[in-house]
Amino acid sequence: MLTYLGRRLIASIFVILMVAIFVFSLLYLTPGDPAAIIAGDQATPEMVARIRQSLKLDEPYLVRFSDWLLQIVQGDLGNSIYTGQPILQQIGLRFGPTLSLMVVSMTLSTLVAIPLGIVAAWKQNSRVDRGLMVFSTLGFSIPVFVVGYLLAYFFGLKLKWLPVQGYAPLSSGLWNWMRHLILPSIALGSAFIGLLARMTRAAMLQVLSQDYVRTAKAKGLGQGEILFRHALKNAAVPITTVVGLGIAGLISGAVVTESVFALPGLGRMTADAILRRDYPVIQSLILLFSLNYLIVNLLVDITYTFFDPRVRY
Amino acid sequence: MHATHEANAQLQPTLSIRDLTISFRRDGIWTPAVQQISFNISPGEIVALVGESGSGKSVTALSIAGLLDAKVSRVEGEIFLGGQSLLTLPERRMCELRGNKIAMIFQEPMTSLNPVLTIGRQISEVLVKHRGVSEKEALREAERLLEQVRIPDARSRLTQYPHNFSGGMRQRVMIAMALACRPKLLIADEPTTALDVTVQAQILDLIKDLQADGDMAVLFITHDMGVVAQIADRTVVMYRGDIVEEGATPEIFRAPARPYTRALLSAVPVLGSMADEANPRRYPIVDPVTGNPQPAPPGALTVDTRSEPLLVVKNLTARFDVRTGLFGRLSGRVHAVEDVSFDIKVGETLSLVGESGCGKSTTGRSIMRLIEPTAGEIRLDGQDIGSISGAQLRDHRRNIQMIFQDPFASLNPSMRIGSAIMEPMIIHGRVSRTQAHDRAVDLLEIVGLKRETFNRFPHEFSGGQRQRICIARALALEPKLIVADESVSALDVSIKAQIINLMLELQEKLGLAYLFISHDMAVVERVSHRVAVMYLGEIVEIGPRRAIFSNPRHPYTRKLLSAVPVPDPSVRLKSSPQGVTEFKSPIRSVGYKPPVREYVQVGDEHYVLS
Amino acid sequence: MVGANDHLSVLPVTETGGRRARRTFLRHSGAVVGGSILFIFLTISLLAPLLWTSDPLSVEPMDRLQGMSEKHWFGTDMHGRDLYSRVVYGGRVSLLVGFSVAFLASMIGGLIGLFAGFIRPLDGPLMRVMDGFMSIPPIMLAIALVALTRGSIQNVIIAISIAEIPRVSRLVRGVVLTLREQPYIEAAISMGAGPLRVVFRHILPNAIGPIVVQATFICASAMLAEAALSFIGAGTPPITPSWGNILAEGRMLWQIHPAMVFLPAAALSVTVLAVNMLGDGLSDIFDPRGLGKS
Amino acid sequence: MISRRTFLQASAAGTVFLAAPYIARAKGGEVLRFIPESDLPVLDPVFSPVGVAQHHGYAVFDTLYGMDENFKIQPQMAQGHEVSADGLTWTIKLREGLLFHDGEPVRGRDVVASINRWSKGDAFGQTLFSIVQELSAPSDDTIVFRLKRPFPMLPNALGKPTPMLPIMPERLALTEPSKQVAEVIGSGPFRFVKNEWVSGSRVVYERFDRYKPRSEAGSFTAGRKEALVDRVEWSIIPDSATAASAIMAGEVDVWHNAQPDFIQALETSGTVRVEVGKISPTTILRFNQLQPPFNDPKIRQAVLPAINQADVMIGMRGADPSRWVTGVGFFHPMSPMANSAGMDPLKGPPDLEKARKLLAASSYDGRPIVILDPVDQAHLHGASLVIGKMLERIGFKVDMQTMDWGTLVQRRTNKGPVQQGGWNIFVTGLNEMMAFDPVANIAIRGNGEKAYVGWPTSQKLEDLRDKWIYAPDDDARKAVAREMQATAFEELPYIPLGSPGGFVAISKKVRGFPSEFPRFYNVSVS
Repeated sequence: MLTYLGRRLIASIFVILMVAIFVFSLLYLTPGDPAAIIAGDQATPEMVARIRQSLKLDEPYLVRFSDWLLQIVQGDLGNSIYTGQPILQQIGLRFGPTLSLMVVSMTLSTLVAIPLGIVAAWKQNSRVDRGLMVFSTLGFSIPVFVVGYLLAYFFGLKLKWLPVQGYAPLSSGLWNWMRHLILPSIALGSAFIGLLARMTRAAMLQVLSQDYVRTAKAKGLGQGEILFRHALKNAAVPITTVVGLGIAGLISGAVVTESVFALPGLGRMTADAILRRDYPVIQSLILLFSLNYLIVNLLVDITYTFFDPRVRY
Repeated sequence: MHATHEANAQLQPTLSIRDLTISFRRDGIWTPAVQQISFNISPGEIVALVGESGSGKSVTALSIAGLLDAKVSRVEGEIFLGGQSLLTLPERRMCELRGNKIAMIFQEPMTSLNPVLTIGRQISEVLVKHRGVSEKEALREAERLLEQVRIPDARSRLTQYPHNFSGGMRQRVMIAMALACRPKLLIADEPTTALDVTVQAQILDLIKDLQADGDMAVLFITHDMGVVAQIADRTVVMYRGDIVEEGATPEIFRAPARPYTRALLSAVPVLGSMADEANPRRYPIVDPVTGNPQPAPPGALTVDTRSEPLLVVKNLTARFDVRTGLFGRLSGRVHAVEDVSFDIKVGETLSLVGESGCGKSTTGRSIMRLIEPTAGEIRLDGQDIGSISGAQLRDHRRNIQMIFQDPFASLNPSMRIGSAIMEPMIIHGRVSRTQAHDRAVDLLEIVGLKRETFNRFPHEFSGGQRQRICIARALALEPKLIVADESVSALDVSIKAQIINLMLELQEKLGLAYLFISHDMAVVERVSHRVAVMYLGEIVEIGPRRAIFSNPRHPYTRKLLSAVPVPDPSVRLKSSPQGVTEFKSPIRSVGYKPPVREYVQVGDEHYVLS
Repeated sequence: MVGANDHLSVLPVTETGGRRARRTFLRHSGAVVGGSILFIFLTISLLAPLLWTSDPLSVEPMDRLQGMSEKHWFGTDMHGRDLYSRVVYGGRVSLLVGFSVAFLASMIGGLIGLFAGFIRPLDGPLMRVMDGFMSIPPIMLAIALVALTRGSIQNVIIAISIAEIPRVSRLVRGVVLTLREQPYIEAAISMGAGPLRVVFRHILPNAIGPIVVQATFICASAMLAEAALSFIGAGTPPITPSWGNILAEGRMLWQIHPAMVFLPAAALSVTVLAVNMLGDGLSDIFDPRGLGKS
Repeated sequence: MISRRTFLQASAAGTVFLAAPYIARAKGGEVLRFIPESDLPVLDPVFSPVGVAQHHGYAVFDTLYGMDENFKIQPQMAQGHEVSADGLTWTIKLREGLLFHDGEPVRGRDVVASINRWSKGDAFGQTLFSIVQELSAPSDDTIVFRLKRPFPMLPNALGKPTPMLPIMPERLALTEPSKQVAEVIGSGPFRFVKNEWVSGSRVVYERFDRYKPRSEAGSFTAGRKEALVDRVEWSIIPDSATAASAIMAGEVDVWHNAQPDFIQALETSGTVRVEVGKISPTTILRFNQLQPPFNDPKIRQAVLPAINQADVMIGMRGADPSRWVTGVGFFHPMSPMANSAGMDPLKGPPDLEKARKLLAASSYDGRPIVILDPVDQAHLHGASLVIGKMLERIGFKVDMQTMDWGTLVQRRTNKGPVQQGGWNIFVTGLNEMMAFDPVANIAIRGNGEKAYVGWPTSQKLEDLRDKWIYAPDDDARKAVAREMQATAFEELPYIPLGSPGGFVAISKKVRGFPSEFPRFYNVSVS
């Protein structure tokens, strides 16, 4: 196992480095001047020049890139051009909402999608199957923010069951925390449920056509035992792979959901940073998301050993 | 053992099937697969259900156990298990019978066990389900069952997973699982087809011993007449959904009444039947409808002994590295082929025979340069083809072609068969497109297919027809040598005979040389001039076919020949004493130096490894 | 000659591959429904000028945010532009983005996948690069590319394609690796076929199925991505209407003027649903093993 | 890899998200929950003149002088001032008992350092300090200006609302203006709560109990400034639909710069009232006067008759006239300096015929003119579309280039020709107080390359500006303003397009919240 981790670590470092180079060069080569944005609309040219100079925006590419890389290695992500605050501390403050949103929407969608997929596979080509699949494809087809607005309008404004926007941290009470996350998680999860249900169905169908399922039937086992004890454990590997890949997609959805429900998360922070050309923040956040993606997929690969004894690292 | 079961015959039969009809729905139209068949099995009796693919034997077995998909299949008629009608039972009651009163074992041991559950769990769950015993008790019983099916140190194997077991071992686990609840009826659907001949013999013995203890009835489904002869008390012959003949096995073999049965028996290669034949000889083809045999012309001498040998292989070695660890450190090597040497003359057929994993395929693929051999010299027609590469290697490929085992996967599904045959000619660009087209049409006819099928796709042909197309493709470049890697083992008996006849005929007409790779001794006896027996990557014995088959000198060769089931009920092999032979793997440590081997000459061109 | 008397196993010669595909397609109701809805939207977009539409760009500040009326069937948006014309013309950009992203991503992703799958030494580095792209959340990548270059339809298409390429290349690589082991590839090699011929004559035709299936799913997700980008403010320039940017522009007012949001949203969702159902249909025909669904 | 210290800091910060920033909510006491018009990136009103930074500034910092509703300058932290006979020496005494949030008393040298820091960035400050001989703090409660020539507008400079002159402790005021101050310590009625600040999401202020308000009645930024609520919480909600739902659901109390289209929905909800700000921004059409065609005044003049301020306002805010003001000149109608000089072309319906004739007669050669159109700023985008169509009607070839605001702000600094990414026209807005007097209005300047983008050159406008500054009294200043507007209508540094109303949605529970230029003192929540 350790050797496998070692190899994956080396590969991940290479990937992160490549992402860093890509993002840095992308930002370096593009128009848009953060100093002008900070100075605001009515600033005079000298004011803009002064800010630009103080942010060292005019130095050559290699100098800025090596400075930044050196900083990263020492764990100092530098300061945001726009707010001047240390980025690491900013991330610390806005980490909570995104993590909570991801966790809740991920659990919600897996708890809904996987049984959906199993039932659809079990009753293949029946009306139930086709109905479930069209429903899940529908969830997949409606833009996340339209779902968000509808939910906020009916459950927030009209029925007042749940708050329309805002975030309350875990420390302010579990229900208070949960209350603010239900609607955004449903909105964000709606896209992922469709994908995960369809993939679960495909994986289960593949497994149910295997010989050992026929052997299980020949042993007189009931549908339940066959589906959950024999089939699901074999389908677990492809399903967890989709969950791993889904993380990147979820973060994208989070950007939109955080805007609609005004959650102070990293998704919105990245979108704002990009629109405001806040280079250090963009770079740090995209690196963070890449690291997160690699870690999640590493964990997913490790779970394979629990599901499938043949997988040895 | 026979006396008792005669007595039981008058008693109520364990299984009785009356007017069973099974049909399947495809695109809305129902097509019958089995029409009004009836037969009985009495307690303690082994009945063989034999027939070629498409005869409906497997479907019949599945219908008895109620495993057919209700949405696409329809089962009419009656099936009685000890007086109880099965077809009228609701699914819930049927579940109680399956694994309890009726048990089944299947053909593919490698995929019939759940890869992610332990062996102990998969056996004990039957007992927990049908006998309501506790998990612990069930596991203890499972251990006893494993010992009963002769699996060594059963206790430690309980917690292991299927991938830690060999094919033979897994089939034993399947049997243990089936017999856990002492079923009244055991249905065995081609249980030994996928196994090596030595392992097959042990499994057949095991089934006979276990069945002899109690009065369990066995329905044994197979297409191998040799197995039928070895194991079945009575035989039922099926052809295209009907029962053409039924009776005690000895009568069926001695005097087959129906023409199809005769055709079937004549197509079965009987070991030793070529003892007095000098050259390979084609099978006598019996017309299944009329039943009159069409005698095969005598085997012509095709070997050109005067000129230099066509293919010379010296000290061929092929090893695969096994890498583990952080930086892929070398931790061992698979010695697939070890210091193999032989040669083939023009027009001669040399067979490489041995059990799976003995290195025969690797040898063939090394000669074809589909894999890079570690060492050794390969010369074809005097030219060294072992070390050339790139364009030179591609150009040389004209002289040596290959036919593969699986007819369904050796043709590009998205390419019409005409262009598949023309492909080699176009690649080498020797001839114009129209010339290639005409030659392809001729080749189609040479291999016995109609020219109108030129523009059809592979999925529209049967297994036998596809193998003919592959042969046509192999002949396109007029090769001197064809490597046939298990090219007939995936075919039905009668089709196998026709393809063999085609290959022999082509050898006579075109002077082709064959390197025939197979695990089926009877077919090897039919086609080869010389035979090389391989075991764990080495040739243990090589010599003329008659010498090898009539007086085998190496113990492994003798063991191999003795395990082949003889399609004659009177010649029943006594159960082999060695019991269970676990397959030894050719993986060696990094520094392993194979011992230098000596070959002793024991006859004209007949050598044995000392 | 040995008579072809292997009548024992001659199967009735069924219809050719093409007809078989069409028959399964027609039987798959989802695909038929999906295909026809998509066809309807395609024709509507193409025939936009003829469908009583007025200039979708003409600004009439006076009649801003009007409801349904004789002159404006769907009412007007916040700049007084006719909403009916904008939704009809909007289809053009959305479908253009969808199909061109699907095409671009499949071509480039396909090539990368082919080379990674077939040329062993290239596999490691190429896949690490793809991992890199895949680890960046698609919308971030798109926002960064679009916001930092001038907002235009081409840039949106390029941005979304770059975000989709890794997915295709991973799929194609998987398909090539499985096809490589097939005997007919070994047969081609043993005939003396060079690597290029093996890849493009033997592997690619059999990999087309899963690629086409994946392309339909990418087309669907590209249209959604375009809407999400417009929502964030980095999508196609609102001057030329697309369902995405009409939706995004009108989102603030949906409680007051729901038509502005629900009409484009309905059009977008139904089309995306249609494309997904078409994808399911194609998948049953071309790609029974469901490889294209990743 | 990551140094231990930063790692601990990060993990500490990580756990913080679980606890600290939101604990205050549990403390109870009246809370005013406010949605600002945009995110508050900068906490230092001197570093950036942007609106939200000024609103933040007035909550946390106090000023020497303030401006009342009638735009008169009144003493705030200053007790009063004496001016020497020759008008060259100003002595300003501070009120006693003024304390900073960190408990330190406010001393003269803090005020001097604050004024020095402010003067480097502010236009009015730079003009003032060009004639300041010396600024000193002889004692803790007095500061003395010694000028080279009389400067009657001194209190106006120190007391004008935007950009404000925040008084902060000397140790902070010594930070040079191009860097933000490290801490937010002022002497205003509210204290900034740093550990609850989440940039881009939440800003929190608490009442500063030891603040001494003046006795006079509160009026704009002058007089009594009392914190009537315990806490003020800004929550930044970028999405207007969500903001509207939030205030209607009672989750928020005030929504500044509410989206006009929501007004009808907000009012029908019954829990919210919407007020229109009297002092509202002015929308202007800015020419690039370095590049053809608008470097030729005749072509600029040709555009003037075609302008219909009502059309542009409808394009921005919709047809309801209560949402905007037209007939706006170079000075906002509310400003004392407003006058009717040169306003005739803007009165009455636009004269497209005259414009076409003037254009045909001019040197315009038909080349396309580039309009920068910021699509992510809905109101400016609407105005640009109207202007584009109007210019096409009178014969211009128009190339509308759409982009996001970030790109526009950068593109407009390009002085080059259109082929190398230059521009001709863009529409923007001067914030509330800018169009009030010639000094605050940076767009009316004529100092060429050093002026605000567009770079008009007009020595006459520059001289009139100085004349206004040194004018002895209000009447003199009004006369100069009239002359300035007449000249501006000839030189056309820009064309005023009207004044779109700023809206504030206020929950009925809140009393005393101003309808423009948000201030949090003298506001109570029932």
